[in-house]
Amino acid sequence: MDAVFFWMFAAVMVVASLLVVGQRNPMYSVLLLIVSFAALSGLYVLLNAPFMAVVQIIIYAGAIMVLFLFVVMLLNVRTEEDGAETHRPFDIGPGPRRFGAGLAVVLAVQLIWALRRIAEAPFVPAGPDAAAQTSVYAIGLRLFREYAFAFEATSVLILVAMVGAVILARRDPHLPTRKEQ
Amino acid sequence: MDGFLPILIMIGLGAGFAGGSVLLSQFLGPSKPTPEKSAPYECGMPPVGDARERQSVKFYLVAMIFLLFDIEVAFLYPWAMAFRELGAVAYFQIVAFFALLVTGYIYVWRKGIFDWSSEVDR
Amino acid sequence: METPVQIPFDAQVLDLVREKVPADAIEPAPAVDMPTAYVAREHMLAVCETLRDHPALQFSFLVEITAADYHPATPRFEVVYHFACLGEAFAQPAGAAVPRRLRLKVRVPDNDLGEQSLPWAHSLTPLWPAANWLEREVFDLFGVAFTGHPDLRRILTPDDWTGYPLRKDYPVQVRKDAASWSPMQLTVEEFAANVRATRAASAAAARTRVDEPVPMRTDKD
Amino acid sequence: MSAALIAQLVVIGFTFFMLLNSAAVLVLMERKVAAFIQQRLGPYRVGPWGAMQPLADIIKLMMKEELRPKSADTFLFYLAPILCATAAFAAFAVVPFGADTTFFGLLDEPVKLMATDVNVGLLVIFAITSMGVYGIVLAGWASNSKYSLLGGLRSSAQMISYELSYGLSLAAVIMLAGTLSLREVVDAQAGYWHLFGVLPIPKWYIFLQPLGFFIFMTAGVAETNRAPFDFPEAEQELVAGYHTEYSSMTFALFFMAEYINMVTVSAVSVNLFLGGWHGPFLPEYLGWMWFLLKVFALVFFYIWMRWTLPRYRYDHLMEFGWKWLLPAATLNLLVTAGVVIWMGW
Amino acid sequence: MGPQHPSTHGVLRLVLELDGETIVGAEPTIGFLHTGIEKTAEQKKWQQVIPLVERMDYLGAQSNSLSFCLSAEKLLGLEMPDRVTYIRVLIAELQRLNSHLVWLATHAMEIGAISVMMYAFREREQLLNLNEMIAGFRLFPSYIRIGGLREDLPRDYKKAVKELLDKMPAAIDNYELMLTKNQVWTKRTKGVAVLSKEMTLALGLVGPMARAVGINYDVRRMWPYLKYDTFDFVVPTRTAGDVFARYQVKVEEMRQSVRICQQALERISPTGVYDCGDYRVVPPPKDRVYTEMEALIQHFLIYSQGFTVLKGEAYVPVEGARGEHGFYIVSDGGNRPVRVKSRAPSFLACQALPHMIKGGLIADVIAAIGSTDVVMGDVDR
Amino acid sequence: MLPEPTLNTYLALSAILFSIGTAGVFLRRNLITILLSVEVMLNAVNLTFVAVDRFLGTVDGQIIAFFVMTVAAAEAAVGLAIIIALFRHRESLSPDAFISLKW
Amino acid sequence: MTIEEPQGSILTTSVEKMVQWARRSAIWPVTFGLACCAIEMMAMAAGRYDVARFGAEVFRGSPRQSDLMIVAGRLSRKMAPVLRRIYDQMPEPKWVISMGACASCGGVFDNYAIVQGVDQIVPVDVFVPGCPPRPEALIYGIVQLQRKIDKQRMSA
Repeated sequence: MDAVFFWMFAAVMVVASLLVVGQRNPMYSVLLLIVSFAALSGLYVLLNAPFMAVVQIIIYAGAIMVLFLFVVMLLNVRTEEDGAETHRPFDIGPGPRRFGAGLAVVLAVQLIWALRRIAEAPFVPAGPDAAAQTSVYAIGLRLFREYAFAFEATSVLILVAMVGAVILARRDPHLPTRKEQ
Repeated sequence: MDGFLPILIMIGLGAGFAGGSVLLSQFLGPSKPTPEKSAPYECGMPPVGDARERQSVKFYLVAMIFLLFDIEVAFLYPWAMAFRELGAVAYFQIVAFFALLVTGYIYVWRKGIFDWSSEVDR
Repeated sequence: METPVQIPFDAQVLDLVREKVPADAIEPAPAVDMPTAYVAREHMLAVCETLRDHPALQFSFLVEITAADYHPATPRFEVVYHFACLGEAFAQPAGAAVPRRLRLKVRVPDNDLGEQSLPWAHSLTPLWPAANWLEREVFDLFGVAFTGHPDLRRILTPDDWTGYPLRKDYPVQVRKDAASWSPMQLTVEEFAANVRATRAASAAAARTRVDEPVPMRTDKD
Repeated sequence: MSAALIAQLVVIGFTFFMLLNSAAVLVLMERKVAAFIQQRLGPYRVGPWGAMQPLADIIKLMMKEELRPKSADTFLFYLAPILCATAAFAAFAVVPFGADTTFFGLLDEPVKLMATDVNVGLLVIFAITSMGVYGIVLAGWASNSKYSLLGGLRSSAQMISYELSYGLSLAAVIMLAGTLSLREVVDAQAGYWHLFGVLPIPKWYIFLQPLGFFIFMTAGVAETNRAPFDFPEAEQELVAGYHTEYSSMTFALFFMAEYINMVTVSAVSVNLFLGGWHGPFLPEYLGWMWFLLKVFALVFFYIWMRWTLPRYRYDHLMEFGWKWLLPAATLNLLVTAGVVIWMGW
Repeated sequence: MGPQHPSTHGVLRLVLELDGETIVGAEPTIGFLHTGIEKTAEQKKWQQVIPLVERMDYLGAQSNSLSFCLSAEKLLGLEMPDRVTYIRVLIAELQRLNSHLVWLATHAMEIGAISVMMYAFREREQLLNLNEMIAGFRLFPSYIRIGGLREDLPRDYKKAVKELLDKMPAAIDNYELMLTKNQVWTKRTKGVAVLSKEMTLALGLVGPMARAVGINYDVRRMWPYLKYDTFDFVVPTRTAGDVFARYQVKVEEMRQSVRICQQALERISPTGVYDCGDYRVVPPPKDRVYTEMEALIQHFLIYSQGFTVLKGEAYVPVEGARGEHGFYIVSDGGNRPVRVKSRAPSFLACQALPHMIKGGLIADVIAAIGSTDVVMGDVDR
Repeated sequence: MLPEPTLNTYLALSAILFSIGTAGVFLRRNLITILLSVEVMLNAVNLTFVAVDRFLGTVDGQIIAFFVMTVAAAEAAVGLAIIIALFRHRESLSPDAFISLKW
Repeated sequence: MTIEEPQGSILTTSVEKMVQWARRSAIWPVTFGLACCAIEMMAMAAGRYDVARFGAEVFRGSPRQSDLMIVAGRLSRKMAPVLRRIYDQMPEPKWVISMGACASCGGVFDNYAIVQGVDQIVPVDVFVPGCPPRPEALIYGIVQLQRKIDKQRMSA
């Protein structure tokens, strides 16, 4: 049963991610990424991490993607830039870019190759510690003990992000935009 | 995780019902499209321009602040589950965490992001 | 039923107005309800300015602008203005004037500038913003053009209407196609241009604070 | 297939159909209550006491022509209402509506009266609610009409603004109950306190968390886009908001989603704050009656509010959410935590 | 931003220029209800004009006919007996009450308080019942005629009015209970669509709009007609000039109207004349028509040719529900008017809309339109 | 029957996703899509963490993944703000439009 | 839908009956008030007359969601195209009630500005006379419309 769901979610995820990258309409890109995240959340459930699964939905799909969606709507970019790319979404452009894309493929091949070399490592069946693993309680304990400092540091990150985003996104009243120039 | 299967079933039922009824209505209802019908509704006026004009950046700012606070809320849940065990230390941890966030909150407030009617930020 | 008492024109008003304009520019014409006078078309703006701003008059309330068509007669049209002074309710800082009402009329001949021309009068919009639509309505229904009006367009009838319905030679019923109507009275560009112009004007006014004289145009545009 | 599994499936199916029915019942209830408040009669011609009115509505909508603006994005245009309705249905999956039952001894093992009991149940509700935003945003975007777009953006901004307070007031209850499963939250509310040793007060969290309850309800009203926070649907300003362009069944789905969300929010708050199915006089296996009663009381409150209060202006609404509700929810949480730690509740 | 809802407040259309949600420019488009009443009135005999003018400002129908009749009577030089005058006062004030109720209903509904609308309509139905009693017609009774009234007050009319008047103060309290201290309501109305005192008068706004900025001008006080100077009432004023001030002024006016009605009711004698008795304008009583030749002829003339009105022009303002309202009429001495022009307060209020809403939010537009209480029939005529 | 997933399967899936994300970053000429591709990469990494976590029977991986999400959120907030700011000046979302450090 | 096959006929007629019943029981009007009659239309929705009894109180702002257009009041030539457009944007099946003398035939306003009868612009199902008609009359008009809907065959 789990296997069926795994392959289903994995397939959805890969296809959706591919389409995210391949879509010309950013609106659809964002929506497909949400689909991909939903599938990932399913995988987390299979991995005995229900808390991660819901947090994935709450934060990633429910908040980050809303932000993306709003930006797409605000900027009103329906499709990608005019010109050549409207005809060729995968424009293998100038040298560095082509090189980078090549590297990505190499990376994938390399990783999979490496994985094939090491021994198959089946999951231990859900033992007595599995319950502890799925519990939010355990996560809470560990998060606020061992990772207390990282947690506090996060708040600094959030603060900086908030201030930075506000400063960047607000229109400087003294600077005219390009449209008005 | 069998517990999540019913949620999936529920989603399936909901989507199936919704999609099915939309399909059924497509099939059952009459269909006489005219150019007027397929124009967007503008209170009886011919539509002017494209609706997808650029919107206020305020929406972005609100979504951004929501996102950052949402993380705070997400961090709260493990804490809320475990804080009896963790005790006062964790309480002060979370207070410190909040304090920084509140700093940002006050900054954002002072910048007038929550004042929807203000003239700035468009 | 006796003949109603005719109310004569207010002597004080007459004197004060005649300080500013030639004596023959204003000619009292008794009426049953309130003091009434004919004013020469050229002097209307000056008369109104006095009426509004003189501390003893303070006719700061423009009640109504309308017109009447006396078709076969010449001059054919009369543009009728009603004013009121509200006394204590709305007084200049120096003090209040006596509350009273006043009617002024302007005789407007038809075709005085050639066969196809519209009859015209001076616009009061620079003095009272309220005059804007009132004059547009008169223009729409009687075809009296107001020179100096910022935005003289049809207001009640559709934009592509022909003729001026309230003229006596206009039929009561015209069989017209109901769909003869364009979507907007002005295009988006015109509207934006209007807004820009208003904004620029108010900005300029705020900068200079110089009361420029109202541009008077004798020919209609 | 074991009897327990069948029972589980029966419960799921039952939940689904009850949700469908409750939407219909609520439509009628809304119209009747509105009529009552306004000293009218309300529908009474269609079926006895107007009872068939929702059925007539839905059949009529089903048989109506489906319109889609030419400039709209076809796929998203149809996806949006389906998303909305699906999210509404799915959220109820983890909401229990009665004590465990063996169906009068029919089963060996008692079955839980909820579609599923997961150990992160509350978070699932929170997660699914946050997905409901997409239906609305997409409806606005896909219609490609000014009213819809602005309506959609506003609705979604409103929903996310209130979601924070929603989540924070949930957290306060979690702290008290020490669990994320709604069923266990309800069970924690069984029994009574005895004031002065005699006066029994049910152990409901509303007495410990009055502010939390208020915040939760307010945020819930805003989440469901109901009056006085129904700005997105304010007909006077934006015609009909994000669903201006929707007709026939797609429109009905939005409508239905709104009512189901209302039921969900009421049910969740009954479970969180009002002791779920616990109540005096009735044996445990009839607890669902108490549950129903409480849910309907809350729903009635919703409807009552809608027909009594004027509508908030959008900026006031946002300011209220951010400047009052969010700080209040945070404070409530911190105070609760402090009390729990130092006074040992 | 495209055209606004043509079906919000009648058929007004506003083209808004928006910057985000803030309005930087507005252009009202009117004329969607242009009915050509003024043209039609020129084709009708004097008495026949009354039903037409009642359909202009369809919420204040009888204040239309009242001001038209007063102007025509001015031209004719008719003096009304006291009883007619007081009945007219009663009718006019009931009409004001009626109009304000509809205003309150629609205004509240547009801001979202739907139940207030239902309550206001409940009281209004009783007012309409009174109309039905006097004329068998709910909205446009055409009861006030040139030369007096159409017929005497029906039996029990005064009793019915009294019953209603006793109920009204409590009902008004009830509306206020739902709105005045309601946070949502005050937030949406206070400080919204403010006009300065100077701008208000320069735009020709009088009536409740002007009284809300502190211009204490009421035609009933300053140029009393219908012996309003003998009545005891207060002209409410506020100084804020926002939507809430207009709301307060109007609600207070409703209370004052009730007071005036009560006084008028006391002064109306149970029996007596109901017209001016000048048989050149009003038909002679039936018993004389049946018995006297001259009366018969006069009756016939009035109903076939109508009466003539002396040459001249007249404008008699009255205080309508929306401000100074009056008819400028011109007669050439014939049996039909040459020109009938209504001074429409709604028309000017409509013109003032852009000035009021500039710098506000879209949501304020609705509150602003509602507070001006424009009646499109009055605007477009 | 489909093969049971093992840790390696998860890691391979993660690798594939990561490569898709990388390719997206390099190939696309739309700043928003590039950011989206970065999100895909981050999620691939998260999957690794959680899978290994499951393998080891601990919760540390989940916590790290949680932190990654936080960083992703901050990144999205600031990144999109930069995009908005850039878009205002150039009316374009193509990275090629922003070649100078100052304008 | 032929009558030859008895079984199919029974099925289709009962389905048809149900659809007719649903349609006539849930007539949602579009808010389209023009003049004086609009006030009476509002009165019809208010407590004393309460059109909600017939399930027709759901006034929708968007024509997309409504079935009935009540043309309440005089229709000027300037408004006529707007009316037509809103009518066009309503989904099938849709009905029109012409409320009042002015909408039906121009009424007292036989002049240049008013369309002499709204049936020149849109097809009208029920004319309700009166100036303005009483709310009872309008409700009667709606009941007449319900009868009409009862007789309408489903478009196959």
